[in-house]
Amino acid sequence: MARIVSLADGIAELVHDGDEVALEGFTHLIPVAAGQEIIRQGRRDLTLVRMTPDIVYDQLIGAGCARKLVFSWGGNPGVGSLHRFRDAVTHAWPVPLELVEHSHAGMANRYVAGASGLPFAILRGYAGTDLPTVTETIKFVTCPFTGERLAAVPALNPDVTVIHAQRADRAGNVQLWGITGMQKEAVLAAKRSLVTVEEVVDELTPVPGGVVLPGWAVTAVAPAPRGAHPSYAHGFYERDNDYYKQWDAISKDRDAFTGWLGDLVGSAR
Amino acid sequence: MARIVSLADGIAELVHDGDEVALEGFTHLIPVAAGQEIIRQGRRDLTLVRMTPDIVYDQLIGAGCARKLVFSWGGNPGVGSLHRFRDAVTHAWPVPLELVEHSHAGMANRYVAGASGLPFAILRGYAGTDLPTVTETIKFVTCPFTGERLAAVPALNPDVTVIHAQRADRAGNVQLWGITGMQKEAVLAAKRSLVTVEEVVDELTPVPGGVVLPGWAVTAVAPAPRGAHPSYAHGFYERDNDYYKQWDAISKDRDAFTGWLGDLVGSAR
Amino acid sequence: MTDHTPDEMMSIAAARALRDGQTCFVGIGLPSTAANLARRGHAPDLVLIYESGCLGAKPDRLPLSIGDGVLAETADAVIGVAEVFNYWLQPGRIDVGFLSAAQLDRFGNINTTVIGDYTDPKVRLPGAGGAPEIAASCREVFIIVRQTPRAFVEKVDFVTSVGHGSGPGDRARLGLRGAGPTLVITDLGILRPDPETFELTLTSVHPGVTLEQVRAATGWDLKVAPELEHTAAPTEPELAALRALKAA
Amino acid sequence: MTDHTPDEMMSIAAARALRDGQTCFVGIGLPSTAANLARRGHAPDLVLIYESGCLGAKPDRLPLSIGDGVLAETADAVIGVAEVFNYWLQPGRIDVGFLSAAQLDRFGNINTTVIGDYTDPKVRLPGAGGAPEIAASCREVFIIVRQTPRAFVEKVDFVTSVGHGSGPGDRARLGLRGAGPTLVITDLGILRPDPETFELTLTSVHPGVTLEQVRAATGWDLKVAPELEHTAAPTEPELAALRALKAA
Repeated sequence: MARIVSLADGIAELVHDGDEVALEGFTHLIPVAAGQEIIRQGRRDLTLVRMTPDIVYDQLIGAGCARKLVFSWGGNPGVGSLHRFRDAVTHAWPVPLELVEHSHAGMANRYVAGASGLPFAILRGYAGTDLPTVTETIKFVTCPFTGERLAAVPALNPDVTVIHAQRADRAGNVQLWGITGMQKEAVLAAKRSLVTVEEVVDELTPVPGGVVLPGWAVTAVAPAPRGAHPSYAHGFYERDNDYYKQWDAISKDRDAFTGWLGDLVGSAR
Repeated sequence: MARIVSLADGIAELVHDGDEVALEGFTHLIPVAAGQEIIRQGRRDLTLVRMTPDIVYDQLIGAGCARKLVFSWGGNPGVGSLHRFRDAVTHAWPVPLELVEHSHAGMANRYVAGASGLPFAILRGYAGTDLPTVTETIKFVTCPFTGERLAAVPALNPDVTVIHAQRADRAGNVQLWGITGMQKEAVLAAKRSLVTVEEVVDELTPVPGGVVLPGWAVTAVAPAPRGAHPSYAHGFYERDNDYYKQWDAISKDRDAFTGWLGDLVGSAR
Repeated sequence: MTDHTPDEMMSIAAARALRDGQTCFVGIGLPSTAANLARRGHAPDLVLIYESGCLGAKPDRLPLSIGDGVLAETADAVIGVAEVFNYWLQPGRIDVGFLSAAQLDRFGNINTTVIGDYTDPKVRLPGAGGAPEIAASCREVFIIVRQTPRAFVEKVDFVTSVGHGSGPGDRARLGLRGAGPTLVITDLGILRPDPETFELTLTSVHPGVTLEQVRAATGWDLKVAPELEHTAAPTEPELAALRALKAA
Repeated sequence: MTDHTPDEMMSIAAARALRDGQTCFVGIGLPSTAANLARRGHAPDLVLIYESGCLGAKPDRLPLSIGDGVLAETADAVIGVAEVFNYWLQPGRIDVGFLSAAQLDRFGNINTTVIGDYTDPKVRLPGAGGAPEIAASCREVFIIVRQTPRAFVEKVDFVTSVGHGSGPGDRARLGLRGAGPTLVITDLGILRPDPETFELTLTSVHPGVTLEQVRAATGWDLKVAPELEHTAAPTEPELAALRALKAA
């Protein structure tokens, strides 16, 4: 059964310097509060994993927490670029950032393999693109039945996965719904997991489209109301589209970003 | 968009002599009415596919519709053996039955590969068992990243898959819930599909645990109230456990079975 | 001593072997009876997993099949069958796989496929179902089976699910990551693999059962543990719970 | 002639290319605008599929991202992201993949990864996202992109998604099962691959645009179809629908 902890304690216990960390979320339910707590606690040398690194990853990168990014699409959705990400890649500011770059299909299947206890997954992908020339974790295998050539990608098994969900019960059973992305696979693929939730309730009532992660498959649950803001939590609050637009200006300028970072680190959640 | 047809027309149009046919259902929502309509229409030389062939497959086999069975567990769940299946395997009555035998994990992954447009799937399975010595569709591959040896099974892509669901709307969007087994994958893996439903409604209201198959991914929908009996339809009627027990006596004896078959073929649904 | 049948002793001994809070992959029939009995008794937080896709089922009566509606209605989550095998079983998340057998050999290998030759069988059995991968991937495997010379054979006619293969090191060589069968519970006693040879060895006899009876019910020259135990008889509450479960 | 911007012409021309009842895998931005416009107009049964897991989304306003709540609320089914790619895209079930590009070459190959050298880029772009497999597996691909010499290049700096490779036969050799790009819609005109050479060829110019303008906006020696068409100007209802969509 998952333990119920505070966000600060959960990050302190489960996320270590040098870890491979996936903070998953596909536009919806992004674990922003958890990511910002990682910044506050000053983690370093992280390998950050996520299909769609967006502004909380821009913040982690700009704060110097990461040395490597494993991803498939890095942008500010609907707005444009991630300026801290770009600055790290093109100018190594504040520290160099190594990239391991896949497609969504490849990343999704890497999580599926990880959740399935398999060392790799196969897909129809990458053929003819330049991705295999820059990414070592793309290979090709031959079907033993048809002789077809298929792409192969290795399992992702992060040291820790952090996700945000709508709610959990007191035994740590987690429930999320709406767009559920790859969160279940990311948790099941990881050695440890932390789930931040909008609320802890006595009983989980079934919801259409709901995904339930049993408490025995989760390490810890931390209450973090509005923990996905400026992303959204279906049924709780809407996406703060203005914040995404404002981030463009803050992140474009190193000084503006550094000011923002100082405010964050100085604040308690 | 799926067409709405009668069960008799659906079977006549979509199930042909010699076809590979999957009538899927994992204890729940078994397409019994559709299977019995296949018997009534006198189909021959079918390759029947199902993870858990139970009494409707016993009936199809006893009626001489099948020349081959692709499966992982053939029994009368909670009761015992399938006597028509046994009689076909051990005495070729009424016709010989070729077996292609997998484990549940292997069959499930064969459907997953079929639904995914992949020629094969990998799993940790079969190692050390005698199944690879009798089943040609089990091979082993080597992980290109770790060198581990894993089992490989080819995709299942039936000519037609038939399933039973609780309901569909008039555009042929299908909704099922409760234990959903491998029905979605079996439909997506097939070249054609027929879904029998308890009812056709104006609008599908979302249900916790519900699976929706869009009408554009289904060939035809046929109303068949109580079409899963003696299996059950969650929310509509319960499993008729007595029927499963009674089937043991009917199927044990060729004459009793032949009498039952005459009654079935003589009846209209 | 309580008045009980050998089958009742078997179910109760099997239930006792499950610890509270464990996760248990449950086959239908004898395993399901034992697992549900444990959950009603000393292990209320035992997590029952059925291959039909029910995680954390809490049935209030014994399901007739692994896909009964009561399992879905009471489960923490109902998922597709591929997910059960791929996401939950295969990675080794599940503590105990609880299986039965038509034939079992001295190394705990299981046959549920055919009696006799595969291509011309004497008896055609249901086949593998989920068992090969349950036997491969659960952290350990418990087997519950009635002990007869026809079931307990020197060598199974067909290896449907691997126990300890042909002895020490075989599971590792085959890449099987779980520990394999650690416990066999029958209507006569309890067997465990010898720590050195991995051969199934009688470690306990049930009340009223003699060693000769167990030997006569075993198709190989049965080894007996140096300190043979006597299974504690069913308690009144255990028997009452089992009977209530079966009557419901 | 209606008073409209080049971007409006581009969105309307792109929307017109979609047929009612088709299934369309929609990228965010220009493709999403065009697909939603088509669904509001001549193609009410167009099935919109977003990689966030929304099958059959029917948004009443333009989503800002591919994961907006309005997509999940209005979808026929919301599924996991792995399922979108594995069960729906990969088998070739989807009629049209609708993509944009940062760079596009004369064979319709797309770059959304880097401008310049990969290891020392001039501009780091977002990367692949779903595009490589959308371009591989949809029955055909439409590309919507503003036409400039920086975007329309002789050779892309990085092949993120394959169009027609280096010409005839390349897709088949690579095992790509969809037809690849069949249509490129820009703010200046419409290009299609030549049936023989697969080189993108101008087949239509938008109202008020000259051939010289299109040539000047293209980084290679642009071929022009023998029967160059003139795109029909936006109708008043088309424009009204587009403007309403963007204002909502």
